[in-house]
Amino acid sequence: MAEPPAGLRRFTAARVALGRAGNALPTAAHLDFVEAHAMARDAVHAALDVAGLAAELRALGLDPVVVASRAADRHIYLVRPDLGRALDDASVARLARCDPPLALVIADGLSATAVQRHAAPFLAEALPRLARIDVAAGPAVIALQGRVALGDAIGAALGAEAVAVLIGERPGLSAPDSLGLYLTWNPRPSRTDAERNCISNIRPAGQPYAQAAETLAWLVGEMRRRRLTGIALKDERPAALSAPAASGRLGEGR
Amino acid sequence: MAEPPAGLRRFTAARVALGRAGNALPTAAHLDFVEAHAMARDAVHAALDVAGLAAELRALGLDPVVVASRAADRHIYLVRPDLGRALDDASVARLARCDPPLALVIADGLSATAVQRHAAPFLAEALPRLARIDVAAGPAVIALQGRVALGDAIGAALGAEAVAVLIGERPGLSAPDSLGLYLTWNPRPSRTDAERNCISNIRPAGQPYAQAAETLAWLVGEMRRRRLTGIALKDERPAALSAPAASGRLGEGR
Amino acid sequence: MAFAHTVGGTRYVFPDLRTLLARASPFRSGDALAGIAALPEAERVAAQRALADLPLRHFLAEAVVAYEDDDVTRLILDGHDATAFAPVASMTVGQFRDWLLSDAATAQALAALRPGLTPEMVAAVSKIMRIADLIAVAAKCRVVTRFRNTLGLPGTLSVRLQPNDPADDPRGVAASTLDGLLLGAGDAVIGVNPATDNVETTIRLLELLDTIRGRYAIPTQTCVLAHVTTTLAAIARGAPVDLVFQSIGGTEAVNRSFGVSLALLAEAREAALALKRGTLGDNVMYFETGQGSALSADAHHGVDQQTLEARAYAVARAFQPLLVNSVVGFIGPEYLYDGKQIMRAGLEDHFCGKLLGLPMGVDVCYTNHAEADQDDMDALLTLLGVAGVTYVMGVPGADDVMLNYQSTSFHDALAVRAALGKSPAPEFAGWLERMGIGTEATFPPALSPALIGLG
Amino acid sequence: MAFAHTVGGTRYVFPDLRTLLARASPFRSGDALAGIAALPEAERVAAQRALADLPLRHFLAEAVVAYEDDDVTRLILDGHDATAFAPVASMTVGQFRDWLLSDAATAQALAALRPGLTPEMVAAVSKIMRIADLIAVAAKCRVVTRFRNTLGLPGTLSVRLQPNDPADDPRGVAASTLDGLLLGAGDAVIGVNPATDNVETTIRLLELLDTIRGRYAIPTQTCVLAHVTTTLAAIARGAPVDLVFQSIGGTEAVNRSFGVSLALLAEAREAALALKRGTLGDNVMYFETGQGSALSADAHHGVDQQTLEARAYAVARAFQPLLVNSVVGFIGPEYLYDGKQIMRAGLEDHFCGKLLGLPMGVDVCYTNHAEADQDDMDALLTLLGVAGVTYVMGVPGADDVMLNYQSTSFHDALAVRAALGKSPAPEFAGWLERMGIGTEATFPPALSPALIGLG
Ligand code: B12
Ligand code: B12
Repeated sequence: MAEPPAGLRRFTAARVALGRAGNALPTAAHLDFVEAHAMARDAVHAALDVAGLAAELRALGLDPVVVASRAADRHIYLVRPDLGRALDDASVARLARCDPPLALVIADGLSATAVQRHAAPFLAEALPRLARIDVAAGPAVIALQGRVALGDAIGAALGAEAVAVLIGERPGLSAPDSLGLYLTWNPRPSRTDAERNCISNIRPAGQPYAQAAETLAWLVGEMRRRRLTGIALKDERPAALSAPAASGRLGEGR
Repeated sequence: MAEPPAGLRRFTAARVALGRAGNALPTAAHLDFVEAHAMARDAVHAALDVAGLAAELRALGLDPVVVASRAADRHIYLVRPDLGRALDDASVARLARCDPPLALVIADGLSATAVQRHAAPFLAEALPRLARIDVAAGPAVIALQGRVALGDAIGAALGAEAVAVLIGERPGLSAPDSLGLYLTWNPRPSRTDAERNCISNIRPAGQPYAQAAETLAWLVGEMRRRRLTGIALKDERPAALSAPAASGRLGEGR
Repeated sequence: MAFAHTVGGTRYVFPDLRTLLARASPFRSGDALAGIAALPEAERVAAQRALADLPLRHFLAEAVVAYEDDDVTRLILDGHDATAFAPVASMTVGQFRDWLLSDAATAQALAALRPGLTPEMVAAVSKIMRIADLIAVAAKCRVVTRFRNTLGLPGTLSVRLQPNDPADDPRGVAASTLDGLLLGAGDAVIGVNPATDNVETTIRLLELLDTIRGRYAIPTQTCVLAHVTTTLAAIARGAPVDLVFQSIGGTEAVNRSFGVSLALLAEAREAALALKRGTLGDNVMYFETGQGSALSADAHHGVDQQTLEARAYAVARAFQPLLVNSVVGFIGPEYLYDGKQIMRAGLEDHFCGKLLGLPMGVDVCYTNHAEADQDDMDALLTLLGVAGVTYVMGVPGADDVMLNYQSTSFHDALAVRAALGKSPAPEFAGWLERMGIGTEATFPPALSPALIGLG
Repeated sequence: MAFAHTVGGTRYVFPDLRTLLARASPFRSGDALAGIAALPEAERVAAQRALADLPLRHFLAEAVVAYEDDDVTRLILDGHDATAFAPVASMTVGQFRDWLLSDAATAQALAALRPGLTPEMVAAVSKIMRIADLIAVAAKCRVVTRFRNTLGLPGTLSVRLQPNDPADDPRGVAASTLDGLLLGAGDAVIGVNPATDNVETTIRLLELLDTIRGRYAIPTQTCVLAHVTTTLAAIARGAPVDLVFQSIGGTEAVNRSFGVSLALLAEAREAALALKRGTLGDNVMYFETGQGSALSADAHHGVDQQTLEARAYAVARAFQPLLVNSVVGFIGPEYLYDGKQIMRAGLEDHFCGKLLGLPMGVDVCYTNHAEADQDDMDALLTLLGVAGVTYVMGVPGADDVMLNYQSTSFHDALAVRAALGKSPAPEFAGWLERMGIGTEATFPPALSPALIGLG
């Protein structure tokens, strides 16, 4: 008996079961796409509400410093990633060396919306787990027009043993608010991406906060034991602990 | 006996007999094209040397007034033809009503180079011919960032019976300096192009100055007789007088 | 009638159909110049959504240019065929898009529908289509026309040979013509744009082209693209006129600015038909159009340039032309700013023309004041080839030394034919073969320039 | 060695080969970011002319990245085959272009030449080619690879089914996979990008894909695009690995920043070969590349991004991959700013890869921070289809909900196959037919989701 593909929609937020107009998308699906594209493009240009974010962080016991990269505005940020990786002169002075075990950088990246929505709730899950393994995370640094590698400069200035950069991933059509986390041991400019670990797609419809926080705590623990991050540090926990991949039966919708 | 097409080159400045690399242009011809394109794009942005042109016109007994359209710069000119057709406020004051029989407007248009090179030598041929039919052409108005229809505004301000606009045609790859002439009886804003006559491709490798001047004089004479320009005014002279079409034997190269 | 839609929390209202159409148009500089483009992007989305929901029937009730003011509107509405329209009469614009893309829209169904479609319906649906959609539907349309050969057959791609000369020098025209023939161009027409506007010169050029055609026995037609009044004068003096050419636009006022009227075009067609020069058919008209011309003449009535372009096709189809082409990138950046806008517009124009039943070609081209280059043209030409374009231009080395712009070259046409496995019109293909014209770099004896006194 | 050429009265000097190549490159934002792009336009023309005059032999004498410093350079020069090079050894870059476009460059001649070509030669010639040239030459190249089916046969266009999920949820992956299969996608590979980097999760995803493939008896291969070290760990634990995936670049330093080396890739290939899972062939590697990655890692040595991209293909070809694709618009506007740059780069990458003998696919895509849209993708996809691209991506509705970018959809692949008359890999085409998968909107019984417990 022939089954319509609409049933697939229960299992994924992906654009499945769209139907066909010949080989093209039906008008409704096409216009949904066009609208989502317009919205996602706007998301790239959304600015961070720094005061709001800072207040949320303070509520978590963090007292954030605000710094900026050398990318003066959004357009420059988009075409000059080199500037997004460098601290502007005024900011350097704001970062006092304090040799913390794990500095936190919260950077707008390509989606201020992601950071605005998910940074604080994620940290609310992560901080207690880190505390449990005796890591007092902080100071928190809010970084504007930042790229992932800006964390290296910030971490170095703070004399941090490691840095976790929470950053807005590029906005997608369906997820304009996806948060990424990049963990780097012994941060200093010239670190490569092979020397970091990444936790990606942090948001309720992606990696839930608690699960991502669990992964972070595990990675931080291993990092401190082995004194490194990057490809040599693999998340070798049983799948059950890391993702629904093993837990969910295929048959269950979400 | 098979003949190579290279012989065709004698008869035209067009890019004939280029050869083939498969179905594509051979490298040399391709790169010639690329270079010509770079040069033609520059030609669009060349600025008029007003002082130089004015001096040449004075040598012809004309005392040019300089006006500007409302298009403030080259970029605006390119995307706002409406502004290129309107006189800026300061310019209006510079145009004193003098009810001339044929005002001359020399406008940069899309190729200042064309005007710079060909306006004066063309007028040197045209003015005596016009004088012979008792038309004292002038005043001469140098117009910056002008479109063809700017002549209507200028002609109206001067109270001119007719206006001849000499203007730089858009630069081509092989002819970055082609001059056009548009003749309009009773100029006033709202004239349509159907109400003008055009003499195009004025340059030594196109319509030679003398030939174009001859055509202008004929058109001006007929215009004044019939008190109109445009599609109702057709150049009905025998072809021999108007172009090489009839004169040149097919066999003769150039 | 007003339309509205909410996007991103903002409600956008469009007071009338022409505004709705303008705001729904993909961005182009000409609509911004006219002050009618959507801003911000969300407004465009809202307009497209509202447009998708609009019943096609509405286009019969609301004209974008008033019926009383405009003979093109009258031509469109008076000529509308309700019976042909019936199959799509109950659809919205969005449903019409789905239907066009579906397998139900066969070549036959699309042909039967033509008299039921107005240009505004066609423009509307194009605005909610992607490039791939415009290609897929256009490729299904079949439009065949005939004069001395057969144009538009499946699997063919024809070329207008455009041998312009800055002084109308017959030697230059002849040399470029021979160059093009050696490279397989000329089946659509051998057509010269005259630099001058002298009636006798026009006649000499017509005679020259007719001589070349006769001497080599080429199964094609020739044309001098002078103003229609000049061509009429030439006909009156006995010149060998195959096709009457004219630039046309989508409103009465822009046509007036071009010095033409529907009556004048009808008169010209009668004059050409009376010459009975066509051997296979009597499609005797050749029209050029191009987005922006109405705005340039301040004759656009607040309607967007793409809708007006489609209206020009309604003018064209009233005269059963052999050839129609948009000159898409010809006019300049004030209407189509860059390669991207030119590319989209070229594919829209081709789609709209084909859907309305025209033998649609495109002058794939750009000027040196626009932001475009040969890469953009290669892309557009190839896409049009896939879309089944009837013909493109062939200019020596892509550089028109009189009109001062870059179009497609003879080489380009060969390349796209080869890439897509297309052939010239069958009669012309046979002639090429008989003449021994192929990949050789030299003139075969039968095409010797000496035969026309050039050499 | 220094090079020079005069254009428009100015003499432009280029101190070395890498500078010459950079200045000759069509403009793109990444080269401007690196500070190596030509300025003004005339400088680019001068560089292209000087490059056209450069003998191909020179590329064997001057490396763009020093031999001592870089194992990719050593791989290129040590592996150069002088005998294969002989037919073009006396040509300049410009003559090489003419030859490539000529009828003498048949599929056989091009295949024989491969070991004699360095990536820099190929990049150089691409810089003096137009889009139409890139298409014409690429379309002549034949590259066929095999694992469980046959990819790259003439007339075929394959699709990687990319069923990503933001949480690596197997239900999401399975649902997207089924959606794609119903729309005819998946013959190149069914390949998931993992959101997480957990070894066990990777294994579970590998098992899931293997189960789906087995349950429906699909003649294709599967892949989880984790880091090669993660895949090696999975192999060690007995996971069903068909293909080893890895992102690679064109210098030793960028590969280091990706956490890979030539030795590690060789080790991974051996590990995959040892599993002997291929039934028709043993092409077990899958590589992704993309202009800009070296610059992003500050590992570009002043070389332009397109030349570095071609060097990445030299890495790829050392490992006889089943699949290679450029992710062209994936990284962002800092390297390819808009649709125009993405389009040209995609066609360059495809051309260079094919000429070097790779089974070249392209991820026709863009991000939301770039100036591009679906129209640009439709254009590029169609052009690549004409150029004979081996495969493209298939993403549900073109929207990757994990990687956050827009690629081609299952629909897009169907549309381009239909427009150009292309079929899937023959084994997969046979399977589609056996399964009763066609234009029906519903699952045929044989593809019921219930068969894998989804429903
Ligand atoms: C661009 C162009 C057009 C465009 C103009 C649209 C626009 N808004 O720019 C379009 C495609 C609409 C066009 C149409 C026609 N054109 Co025309 N056009 C040109 C071209 C290629 C460039 C003009 C230019 O650079 N102008 C300079 C800029 C700075 O001025 P502008 O104010 O921006 O442009 C105005 C003029 O160009 C004017 N214009 C354009 N064509 C014509 C033709 C005539 C007779 C007149 C009076 C004015 C005119 O329209 C523009 C807007 O007002 C020239 C060839 C050349 N090398 O110059 C032919 C040219 C001027 N056109 C010519 C012809 C014959 C026509 C048509 C009559 C063809 C036809 N059979 O319908 C029509 C109708 C013109 C009309 N009465 O309105 C001939 C004129 C021959 C002559 N000596 O009289 C030329 C020389 C070459 C050709 N064969 O096309 N044209
Ligand atoms: C863009 C991107 C890339 C680009 C980065 C190039 C560039 N200059 O921007 C390219 C194509 C090169 C790439 C490569 C890889 N990527 Co990646 N990438 C992404 C993507 C889609 C977006 C990242 C983003 O938005 N960053 C935010 C902006 C603001 O930061 P940025 O400073 O501009 O970008 C930096 C980071 O993105 C970083 N980066 C990119 N990918 C990865 C992966 C890892 C493990 C690390 C540590 C860093 C890193 O590189 C950029 C330059 O420094 C994410 C998915 C997502 N939704 O986020 C996957 C993602 C981060 N990548 C991933 C992987 C696996 C890889 C590869 C290891 C794949 C492989 N097998 O080779 C490689 C190698 C990465 C490395 N070690 O360098 C996984 C990570 C899984 C995990 N939890 O560890 C993700 C989540 C998804 C995926 N499967 O692709 N990637």
